[in-house]
Amino acid sequence: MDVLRNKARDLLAQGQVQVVIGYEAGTGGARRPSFVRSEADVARLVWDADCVGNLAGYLTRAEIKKMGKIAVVANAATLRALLQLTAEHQLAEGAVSALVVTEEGAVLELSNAQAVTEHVATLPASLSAADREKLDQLMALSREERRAFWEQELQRCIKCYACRSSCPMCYCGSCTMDCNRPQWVPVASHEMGNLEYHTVRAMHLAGRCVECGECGRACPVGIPIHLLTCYAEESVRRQFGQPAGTSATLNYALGTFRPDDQETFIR
Amino acid sequence: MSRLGVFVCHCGENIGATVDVTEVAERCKHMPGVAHAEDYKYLCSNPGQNKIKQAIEEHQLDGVVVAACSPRMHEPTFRRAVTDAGLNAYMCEVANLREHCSWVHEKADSTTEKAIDLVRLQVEKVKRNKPLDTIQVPITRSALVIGGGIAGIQAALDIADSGHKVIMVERSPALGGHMAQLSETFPTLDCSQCILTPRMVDVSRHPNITLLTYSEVEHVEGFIGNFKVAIRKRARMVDEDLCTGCGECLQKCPTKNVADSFNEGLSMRRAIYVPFAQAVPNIPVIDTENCRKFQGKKCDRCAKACPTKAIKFDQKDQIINVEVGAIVVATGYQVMGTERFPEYGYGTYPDVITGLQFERYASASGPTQGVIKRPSDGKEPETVVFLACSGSRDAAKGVKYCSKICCMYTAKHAMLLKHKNHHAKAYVFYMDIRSAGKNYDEFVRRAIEEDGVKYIRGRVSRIYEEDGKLIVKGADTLLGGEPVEIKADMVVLASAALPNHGQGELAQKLHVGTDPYGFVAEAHPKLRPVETTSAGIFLAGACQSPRDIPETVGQASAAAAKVTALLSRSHLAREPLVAEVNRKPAPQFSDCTGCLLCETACPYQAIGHEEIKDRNGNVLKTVAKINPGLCQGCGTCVSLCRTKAIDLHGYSNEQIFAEIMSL
Amino acid sequence: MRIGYYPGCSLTSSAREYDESVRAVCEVLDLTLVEIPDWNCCGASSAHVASEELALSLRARNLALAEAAGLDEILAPCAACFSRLASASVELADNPQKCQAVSEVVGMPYSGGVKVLNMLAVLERFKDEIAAKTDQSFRHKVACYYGCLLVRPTKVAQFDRVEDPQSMDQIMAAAGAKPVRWSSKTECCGTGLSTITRTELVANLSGRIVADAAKREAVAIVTACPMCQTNLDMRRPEINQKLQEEHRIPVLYVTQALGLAMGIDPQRLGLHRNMVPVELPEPEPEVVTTDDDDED
Amino acid sequence: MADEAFEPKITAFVCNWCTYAGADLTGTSRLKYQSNIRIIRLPCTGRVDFMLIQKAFARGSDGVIVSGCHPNDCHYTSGNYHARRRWMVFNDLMEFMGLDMRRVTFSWVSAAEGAKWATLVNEVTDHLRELGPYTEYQRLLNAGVA
Amino acid sequence: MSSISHHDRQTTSLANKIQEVTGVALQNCYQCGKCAAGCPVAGDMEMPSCQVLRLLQYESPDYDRRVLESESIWLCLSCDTCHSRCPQTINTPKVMYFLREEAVRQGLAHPKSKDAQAFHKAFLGSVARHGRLHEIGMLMNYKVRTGHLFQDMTLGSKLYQKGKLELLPHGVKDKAAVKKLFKRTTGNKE
Repeated sequence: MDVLRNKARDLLAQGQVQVVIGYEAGTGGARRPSFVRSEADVARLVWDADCVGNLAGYLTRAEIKKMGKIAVVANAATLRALLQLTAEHQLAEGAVSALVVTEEGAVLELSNAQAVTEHVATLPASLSAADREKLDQLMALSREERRAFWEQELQRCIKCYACRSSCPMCYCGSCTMDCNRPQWVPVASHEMGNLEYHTVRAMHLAGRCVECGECGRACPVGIPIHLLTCYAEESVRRQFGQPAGTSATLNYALGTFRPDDQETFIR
Repeated sequence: MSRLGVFVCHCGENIGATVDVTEVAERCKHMPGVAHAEDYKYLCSNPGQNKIKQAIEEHQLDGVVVAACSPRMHEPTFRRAVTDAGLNAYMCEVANLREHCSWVHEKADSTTEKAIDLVRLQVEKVKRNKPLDTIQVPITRSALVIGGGIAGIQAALDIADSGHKVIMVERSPALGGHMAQLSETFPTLDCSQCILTPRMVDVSRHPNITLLTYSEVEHVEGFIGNFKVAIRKRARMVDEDLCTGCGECLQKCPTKNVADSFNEGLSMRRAIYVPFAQAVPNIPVIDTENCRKFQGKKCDRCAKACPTKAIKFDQKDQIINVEVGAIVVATGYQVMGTERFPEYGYGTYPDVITGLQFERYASASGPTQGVIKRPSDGKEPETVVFLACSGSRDAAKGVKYCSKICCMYTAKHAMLLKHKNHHAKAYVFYMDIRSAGKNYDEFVRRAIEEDGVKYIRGRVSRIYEEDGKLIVKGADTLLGGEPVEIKADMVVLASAALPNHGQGELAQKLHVGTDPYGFVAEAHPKLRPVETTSAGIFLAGACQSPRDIPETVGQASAAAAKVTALLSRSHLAREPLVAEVNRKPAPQFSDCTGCLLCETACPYQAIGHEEIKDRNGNVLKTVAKINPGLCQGCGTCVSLCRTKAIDLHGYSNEQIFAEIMSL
Repeated sequence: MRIGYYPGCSLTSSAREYDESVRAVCEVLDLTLVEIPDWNCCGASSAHVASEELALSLRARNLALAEAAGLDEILAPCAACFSRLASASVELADNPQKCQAVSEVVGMPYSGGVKVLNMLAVLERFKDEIAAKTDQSFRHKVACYYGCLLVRPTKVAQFDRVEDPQSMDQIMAAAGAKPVRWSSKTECCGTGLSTITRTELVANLSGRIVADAAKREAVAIVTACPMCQTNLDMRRPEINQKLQEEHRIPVLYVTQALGLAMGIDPQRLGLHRNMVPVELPEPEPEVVTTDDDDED
Repeated sequence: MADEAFEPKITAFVCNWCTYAGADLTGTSRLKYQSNIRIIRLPCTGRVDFMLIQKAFARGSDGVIVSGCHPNDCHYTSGNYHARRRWMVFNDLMEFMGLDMRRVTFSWVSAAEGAKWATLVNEVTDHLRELGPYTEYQRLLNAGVA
Repeated sequence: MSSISHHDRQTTSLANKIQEVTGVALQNCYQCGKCAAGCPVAGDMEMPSCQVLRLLQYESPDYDRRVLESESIWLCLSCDTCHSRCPQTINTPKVMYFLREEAVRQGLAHPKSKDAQAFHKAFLGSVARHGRLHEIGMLMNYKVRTGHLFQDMTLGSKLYQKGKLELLPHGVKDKAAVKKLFKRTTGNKE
């Protein structure tokens, strides 16, 4: 942890970055994001197994971008988000340095896309084992059971859009949900509208989701909403082999095609 | 509130017999936004169209739905009609009551109900239509012709004769292509060079043609009417302006052992050379791979010999940038080499040659001045076997397709052999004789009946050498597959015609499609045979698939006609049904996030980006930009856009949403 | 180095000299042959006639035995055995389900991992050693004869030049021999079932090969197939009768020819078992070539 | 069990150049099919936003057909390839969410396949009649605000 | 010659069976004759391979029978030359194998095939008994089956002199395994 703090101190002292985004202790042992802008504050930074949140969501915020050059404490999903955001022209190449704490406790500074790409290639999938298990369990159910499951879950949605706000890839200034000419999806929280909203979000994240699970953690009513986007991402990976967040150059599965894409359902 | 007019057509009995047309018109009157509705026997007739025009004026309509036959039939008719009455053409939509309703369903209430629904769909759509103007794209009124064979020559001359500038790019040092290599041409047996040379000279002298030989297309961007092309003009090491073509340099070059590609390797040339005597332009080129000077040795004999000091060893490749409105691809073909035939000796038997090599032997300008000789010992062969379909129609080791030209040139070869040496024996192994064409079959019959060429129906299994002869082992399928063995002095393979080398890379540069074999694909096999899949790029000759001279010339003229038609206008009018990225007031500027995921999805490379700047030139936002000149209106980007920032004129989100909601 | 060894039935009787010479040459090349324990007949062309399944099972049993003995590559010098075993190996390698089924019939597990090599494929790996173990005095013109089973079907044999194979020529050249260029390399000698039932056809087909080799002035035909050797050698009286000529050109197994080049005792190479006596003339004189510089 | 009087409501999204023209050919060939279907004409299957399918169901369709040019025949060269990829993901995701994908038919019908269109529409109509009204979806529409 | 009305397609034509069993699609043959041209025994056949395939393409009972009764199908050497050179990659040797089996099954095999059948029987008999081929035993058996008792007599004694014939069989040790294998795949013990 000291290595991380020292690294942050060095970066700030030498003026290489103006803000270090990391984790600090929150209430009840939870971790919350920390924006460290002076050497004096580096002591707030912590790093442990509880630092699971994806801090990449802050990188595209105008108020954060204004602070100057950024270093972000990154886990696997953060790194993938960093690449995907760069590929989608939301982050300038080299605008953000990633600080990665290795298993041995060392701190790597990945200051360009190539370094991040190479590091990501060495990491296992970012989907957690628990989520993997949940996905498999759902897949093992019958269609009817799956429908019932999601109907149960989604009817609790209050359409607070916390999932959208927490998602590093939901950076769009004007979301389809807010479009009113035409009004694609009803504004009010309503079973049909909820279903439509979450379908749209999953479709829009297929081939873009970095599987951080942030949306699921953000949901105030505890819907495992990240399973939808994670499944969509997995569907893309399985069918087209073009996973999100593995390269800083655009390789969007739904923006490309192969003439021999194989499906079984088109008549 | 809209003031729409709905016009329901009976189409005689065609709609009227199964749909209650009057009922449809009556119900439409009550639809919100509909100000007028009526039915009529034949709306597409003149009186019918007049009814629409009158109603527009009378009821001050701002939109029209015509419920009649398929829009694919009469949409242009009705759009013209509403224009005459002062409405924008795109304020008119057609509901398909005939093909999609009355003709496919029985007479029933449900059929009439469906007809009403179909009208309602269009009513809801038209309410959200916006007046659109055709897009005017300026046209650069000049053309690029790629390839200087007979296809390119014909296309270039036709375009230039119609008064447009042409830039012609040829990869080799001289014009002429494969046709310049041929001896006589079927079915008339006139000398190929005699008919071609004047055309080559015409090209070089034409005031509207800029000829760039020894040059290749490096890069292409832009779109129909507005292509920007970078051409690499390779260094000849000879100054084209100074050179008089006297040929002194050629005599002095000490390197004499370079295989002469114009003679298909049957003779040797020097390191500085002109491909053939009648070459246009008659300017030598130094082959730097074989020139002593460029291989680090001391030699400047050619430079010393040159009376005008035209030899420039320090010449460099030049990049020439041109702008053209249209491109003709005329890059020709190549033939499959003998090394690709395992059972015919992998190219190790010198006396197994290709048809193109035979042409050089038969040509008066060839290595033997037109005497048919064989490569191994220079003797005149007595028995020559010709193998049609060598590599063609051979799914296992060659190509699946028929090379089309071989049947005719094989008959010609056999005939030429007999004409030049009356005692010679000519055998042709064939599978089918494909001689459709004017005077073609007569030509083949003449070879058989008058010149005594023996045709044997069957493929040859193997060729091997024995006692200085080539043993050709075939079978005669007309004798039930009886094995036939011929001791030949020479074997000529009518080897398959393949896409030219470099064809694939060029197609990529041009963004034109290719077929599975690598030939350039036409836009439509029947109705658009000289257009490629990219607008403004046309094709001519064997780059599309193997073809003979008459067909090539006809096609080249057709391509030229297409080009001329395009270049005859200063602007290109295009349907305004294109996609557009929306704009909004600051600080949003647009719903577009600038993620540019749409860029790769566009089949036409029409999507780029633009920077929105403040007065001081600071970039405020980067958003996608769709080039309306390139966009064809498929809408793939529209459905990909997460923020709905892109919309498609004519099929907008609002229009389709309203259609769905009307059901 | 060690490799699995499948002699096959012929090499234990009518082609015994092939077996003897293979063993002798491999000893010189330091290649240890590990005979597959308790191998059985590959079924040749006859098993097919009874049943496809029988044919595959007979072959698979040998592969399974090899696998059990820890051999991942086996040498089958007999071209017929090679062809049958290799096609079974290829068929099973592509198809785990078939592997499973055939394992059951054979009563032994087989996972599909054994590779079958013919004599030429093995010798090709030892070209340098062959050159080193010979004094290059075996400068005889030889006609390398491959026959059908070594080169076809192409999927099993995997020769690069099916119509004009080169490997045996290169192996013999490495030993100092001068392979002739000829066109009967892969012509059929007439084996198949006609070996015994239609001898007149064999004489006809084999005759063409013998005559061609003689015409190209080869002093020996070199082969890697017992069927071919038997037809060209044992059937020589019929061939000569058919051709009305007296051809005395011997037919050597590739290992016999290499053995001679290596100076191995002819007795150990089984030369006395050849029907046409192996009497090679004096080798060609050594030709010293000078490089002409044709700079003008 | 399907209600006897039940007639499914079917919305079709088709491309202008192949399936729309194919359906025209069905008409000119005077082949008959059931009249439950309403065709919405789009330039290309590439234009078919998955939200259109959603909205059709939300509007009460019991089934949806999406149809365009066969692979390699797209008027816009590759719009259908892009569409196919989206359908592959959409189809998969819908299955995961437990939605009844038997109610969505994706197909390739060329301008020459008038007969195929008639058969397709009849089969889909019969199938949907068997499946009955899409209550499990339409119920959501009437469900209260959470 | 059979009249064209006999050429009505049958549902169980040989061509159909061939496609089913061997996977070879005979309709792909376009009669170029390259197989016959390279076949070492085409000259000795009453109908070369391409004609065999042509007759089968008709799918007529008369022509199917003509093929099954022919000697040609027994002359194929399986040298694979035709297959390796066929522009349509038709596996003619495989077809010939099938045709022989079918001819035997239908009792239509050419009289001259008797020798070949006897040879295979003798061969397999030897392998079934010993696990390996005992050449001399097999030859004796074959000669008894065919009556060609004195053919190749001198050759046999020469072979023996050269040490090339073993009087006693060297079989596999695990004879039970081989016997079982035969039983499971052919249903008989021989």
